[in-house]
Amino acid sequence: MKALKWTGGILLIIIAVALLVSSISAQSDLEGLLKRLDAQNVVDLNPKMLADRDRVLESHLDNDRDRTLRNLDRYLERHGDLLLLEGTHALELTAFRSGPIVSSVGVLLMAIGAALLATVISGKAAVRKAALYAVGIVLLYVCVYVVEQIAGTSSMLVTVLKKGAIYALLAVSMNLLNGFTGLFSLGQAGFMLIGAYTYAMFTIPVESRGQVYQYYAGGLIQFQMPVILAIILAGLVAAFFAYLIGLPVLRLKSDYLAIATLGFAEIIRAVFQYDGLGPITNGSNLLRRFTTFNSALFPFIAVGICILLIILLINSTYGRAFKAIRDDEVAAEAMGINLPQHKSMAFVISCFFAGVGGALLAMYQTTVQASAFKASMTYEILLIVVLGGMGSVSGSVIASFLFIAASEWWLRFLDAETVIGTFEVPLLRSGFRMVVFSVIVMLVVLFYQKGIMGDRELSLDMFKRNGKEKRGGRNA
Amino acid sequence: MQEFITANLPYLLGGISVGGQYALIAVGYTMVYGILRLINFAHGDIFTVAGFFMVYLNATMPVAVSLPLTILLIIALGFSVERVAYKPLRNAPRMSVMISAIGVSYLLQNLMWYVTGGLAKQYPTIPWISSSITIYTATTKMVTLVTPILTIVLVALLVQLINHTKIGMAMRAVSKDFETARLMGIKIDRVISATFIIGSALAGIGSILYFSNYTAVTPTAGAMPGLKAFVAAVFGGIGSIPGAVIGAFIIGISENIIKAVGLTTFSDAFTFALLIVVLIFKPTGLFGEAVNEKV
Amino acid sequence: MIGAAKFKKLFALLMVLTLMLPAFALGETAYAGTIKIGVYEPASGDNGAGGKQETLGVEYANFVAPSVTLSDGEYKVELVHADNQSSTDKAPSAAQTLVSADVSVVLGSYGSSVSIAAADIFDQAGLVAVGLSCTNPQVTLGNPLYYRVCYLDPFQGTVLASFALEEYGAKKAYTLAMLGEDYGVGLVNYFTEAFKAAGGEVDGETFPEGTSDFTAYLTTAFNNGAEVIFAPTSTPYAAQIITQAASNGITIPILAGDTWDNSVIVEAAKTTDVKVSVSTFFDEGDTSPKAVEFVTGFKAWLNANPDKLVNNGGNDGIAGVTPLGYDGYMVALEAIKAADSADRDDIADVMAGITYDGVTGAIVFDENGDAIRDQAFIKATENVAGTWTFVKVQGIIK
Amino acid sequence: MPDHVLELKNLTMQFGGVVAVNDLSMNIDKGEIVALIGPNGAGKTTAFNCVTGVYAPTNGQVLFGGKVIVSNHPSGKMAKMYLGADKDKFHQVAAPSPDKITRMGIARTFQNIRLFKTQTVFDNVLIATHLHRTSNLFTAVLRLNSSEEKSMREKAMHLLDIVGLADAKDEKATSLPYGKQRRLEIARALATDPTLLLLDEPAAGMNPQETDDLSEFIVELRNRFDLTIFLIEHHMALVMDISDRIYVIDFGKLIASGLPQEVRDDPEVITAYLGVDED
Repeated sequence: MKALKWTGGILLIIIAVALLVSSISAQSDLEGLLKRLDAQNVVDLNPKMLADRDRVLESHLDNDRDRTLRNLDRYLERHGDLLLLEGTHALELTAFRSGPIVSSVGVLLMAIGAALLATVISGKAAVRKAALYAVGIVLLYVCVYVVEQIAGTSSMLVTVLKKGAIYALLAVSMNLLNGFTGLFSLGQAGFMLIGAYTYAMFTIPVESRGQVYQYYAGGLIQFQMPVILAIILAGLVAAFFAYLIGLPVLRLKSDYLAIATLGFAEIIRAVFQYDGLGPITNGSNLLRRFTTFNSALFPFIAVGICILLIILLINSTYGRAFKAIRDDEVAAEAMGINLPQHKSMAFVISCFFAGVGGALLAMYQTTVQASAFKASMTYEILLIVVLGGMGSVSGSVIASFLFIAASEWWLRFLDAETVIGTFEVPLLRSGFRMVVFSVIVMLVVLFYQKGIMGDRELSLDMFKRNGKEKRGGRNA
Repeated sequence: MQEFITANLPYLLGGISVGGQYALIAVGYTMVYGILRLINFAHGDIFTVAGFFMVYLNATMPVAVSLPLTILLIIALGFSVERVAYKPLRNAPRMSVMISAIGVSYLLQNLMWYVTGGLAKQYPTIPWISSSITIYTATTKMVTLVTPILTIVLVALLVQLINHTKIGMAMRAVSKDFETARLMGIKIDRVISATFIIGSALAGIGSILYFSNYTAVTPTAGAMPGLKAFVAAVFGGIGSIPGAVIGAFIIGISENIIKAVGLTTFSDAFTFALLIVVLIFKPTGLFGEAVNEKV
Repeated sequence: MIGAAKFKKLFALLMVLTLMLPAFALGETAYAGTIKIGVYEPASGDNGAGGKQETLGVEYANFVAPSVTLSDGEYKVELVHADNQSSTDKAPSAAQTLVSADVSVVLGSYGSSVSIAAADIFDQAGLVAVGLSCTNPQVTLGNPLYYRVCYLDPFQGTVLASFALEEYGAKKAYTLAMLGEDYGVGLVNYFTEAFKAAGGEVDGETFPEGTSDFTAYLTTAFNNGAEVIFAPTSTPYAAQIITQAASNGITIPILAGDTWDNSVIVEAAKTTDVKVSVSTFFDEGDTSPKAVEFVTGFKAWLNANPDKLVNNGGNDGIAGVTPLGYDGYMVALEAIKAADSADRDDIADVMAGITYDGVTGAIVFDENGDAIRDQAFIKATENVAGTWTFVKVQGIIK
Repeated sequence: MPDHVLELKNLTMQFGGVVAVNDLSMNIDKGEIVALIGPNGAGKTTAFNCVTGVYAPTNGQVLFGGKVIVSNHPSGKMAKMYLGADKDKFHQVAAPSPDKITRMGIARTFQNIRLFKTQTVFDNVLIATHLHRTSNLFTAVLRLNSSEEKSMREKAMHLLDIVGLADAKDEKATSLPYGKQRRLEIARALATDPTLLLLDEPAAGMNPQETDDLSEFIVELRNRFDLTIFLIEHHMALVMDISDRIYVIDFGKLIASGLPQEVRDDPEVITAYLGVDED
């Protein structure tokens, strides 16, 4: 059996490498491909055709794949009859279009091959489990990449995936505090604001600062930071503020802590909108023109790393201390857990990831304005955490995708007056979407009190254990 | 000195009047929290709905009919919100009840948006309250005077009810210990409904006073006063009615002093900062009794 | 009783499904095809009211001109709505909804911050957007595909300053704007610049969001001896300011920008002696044939549709932004006709050269994509009848 | 003569006007099992809470291994209301929080069981090993402390074996029967490597058979872990069986102390428990 695995693993890797090489070469030589299509270079005589072709090459150069494909389709559709589109050329065209998908399948096969080899080499259960999880994660990312290629990076589905991923991180970081440590904080929007502003302020290119800080003569900050550094700085600044506010506030009991953190978020918003700080925060005006991402992979990978870190924390000895504090503070303290220190640690870590989430949200929105970070944004995230299940990371992740998809995409049709035949659907007019959305929230909370996942985690061994769990009563 | 008074009298009057209105809302928050340990997020929106009821009812009925009818409708709304959104979650985790409250608040706000189209509606002038009078040198509305007096009278009545009636005693019992009260045969649901009825009625009266002073009614008009009233309730020690009233007046007046001094950009931020400072020194608010864990 | 719990769960699921039942649109098929125009407006949030009135202008224009004839036949024009909830965190997905509904042109939005927030998304999709009433310069600055049919804040701020100087000969002004709203803060900035340049004195405040008590601010203005109050706020705050000025006996004239051109303000000012004058894009009293035809046609259409009336605030007063919605729609049609196709890139190529003589005057785009406007209508509230009266057409005094 | 493991000097705790613990002085030596008994509401658990830092006593001192760990004197409002003795004997003020006292080596169980209800049996004990961790946040999260983690888990398993709960490792703590929950709490306390173990009515709610097993178990623990045990209990059988010395308090005041049989026949104790017979 071992030999079979060896050969299987190596074979997969070879195929993967082949796929990768072929797809990369197919994608690189677009100009050559277009020349071969137009053998008699009819293009020189026909200016309109030349303009369309140049548009294709130009968007290919600033590697905006979405626009390149769109321009290519237009070019072929308009001038198809003048080009040689049969035989090998048709094949090359499909290779160009499906390039990224082929290369992602290659990556997947590579991962499976490596996993197979790893299990053969060490054979330990832990390694087999780790390999399984690794392949699962690679599969997830490949799926996201393929979906993005097919649906196009600016389609509704991909947009919802991007925002859903970012809200997943925000929900998990809030769950770390409310769900795992039992600290009831409503300050999430404030720390997201700090993260978003810190990121935006430091990544605006110097040449466009004059335009962005139009009332403040280009603003004080006159340098630009690399993206990753700025995101981490966003988290650190949010964590620093969290430490400061944590000192007086963390001693308070649950509801008082909630209102104190809510108050703090409102104070932050007022400070960031204050005109006096204009040269730094641009006062009430928008921050824009900072570096953003366009592929959905960026937020997914960033959020993936953060959530992995949070899961590692929750299952570490410190995570167990947080859960002890949630269950019974007095007993936790009696077992030697220093409450102020651990509470502050949980609060600072949660706000660090809220800051990082805020930075990612800024990149998703391409503009940042303090007035959007209201208490209602914190309630939204709290809603996601409770709907997903307090104390369940996978619950928060699933719930955030469902929440964003429902509120910003699926229910949009309720706003538009639609006429079926001559019958005008009565209730549908602008504003009805939010009414239906609130009713759905109420129904879910009333009938699924423990949230979708309760406090269970979605994991591979959950399916194995399900049989046993049935015997033990569903929610003990 | 005389010039100082004329300049600052309007601020003080404004502070007292808005303080009174916050008090009427804050009492609702404190009572519901005292009984159910629930932050009733929907309370601020019930306050706004009362405003819209009055606008729509007064368009077709005389004030003498529309005023009491608004109070009745608001009581019915408060009662049904409790029965629909909170009763099924009687023994659910605290966080779910909180989300249900946020859900109701969302629902009420979005329903108001949907029904009224969102444009600010002009609150009808209530004959005696909205007529303007001049005190010393500052002209203002009758409501600025009526509010503090009416608030104190209503709160005094409420304190009497709490301390000297059967239902009042039941409320105090339930707020002290939910389970034991239930064991002692107190009909919990009736007590809770009574709390919501009183809370909503006071919020209804508060909204009549508030909107006759600030006459533009929009779906989110009640959000900020609701939040301020809750801050006042926590500031005064959540669960204690006198605390809520005093907290409300302090916040109302200090807010206006801040505006007079000219730091208005931070007037809301200041209210929260004041709350955080108080909570640091008195973790359960000015009059809240310190609840320590029984080990 | 297990049965009840099970039944409750089933009932809940049933309710959720029926509410989400997708409605399918079956339009008639008399045309060669349909061209979609995106309406990117707030239907909720602070600017929801203004957004709805602007959308009414676009919907009326679609009622007047439901189709456009291109070289290969007549196309039905269909509107696709997306509510950006007047907040920058909801704007991207609303903009995205329109991009993926493959609309040819986008109209909107009321409120500059949500327009700027969507600029990059429209730009990336190669989609031309026409700003209707967003006056912040940054909407078009650096966004090649974003055009605009109204004047800009720098112009409106200076015009109002000129009006304050000419009409009231004011030497001291007091400004009031909402903290965090770039429209108001921007206008105050330009007003102060122009007013100080003419030797005037200006001080003012920014009030926090959700404020309803303005007595303190009005009293400060009164104590400072201001001769004019400039308060470019959104509609709900406008009504509060007017009624509280009246109840506190403050008669200092109040000036504001286009957001105050709305029936709510006239209603609030009725039976008070508060003098409110507003700069706006259009005046119902304008006697030009195009304007009269629009006013009569729009009022008839409005009264014929009850829920349209509700969106307009329950009366048929015409808000300044409504004709802009109308003109914006017509400009979009002109662009589609000029490009002779519904393709975004073709429309983008011809857009710069489009001109249109609209209800709000001639529209010609400058190199930045803004309509060249050198005058604004000024109108004041007539407090007895509760209507707007035309004051003058105000240019910038050089 | 080596210092006492635990010594209470004039320990007094006054809530408002009620004196729960009144001028209690006692001591426990290495390896002893000492019981503190008294009728309900005599102030036993309050004394425990003063030792373990849950309350700061109104007056008096607690010494652990000769070193003062808790000390206070009536101050502020309490100075006026103070009813107890030796008002200004102690000037030093030290009120460490319960976790610091546990870190010194004093572990405790609770009268009404306080297990971590959402955690499994194994995790309940594992959490108590957190106290002696050497890893900081980063090494723990990035799993660089795998050796420490392994030794923690082994220690937890070992303790579960000793209390006989190894097979119920993955059960939810609250789903265990009452007696087992008591044993789990003891195992959890042991996981903090104490030198002094405070047991607050470990036999409450147990039937006679379980109580007998428990008394053997406590003695065995004392020998195996070289502990000193300070016990509050109502089951006289258990107390008389395993205690080296007994202190009796009533209404917060010490009324008798000494060897078990001396205390049993002490008239004061009998009246405290059974009251005076009306003749």
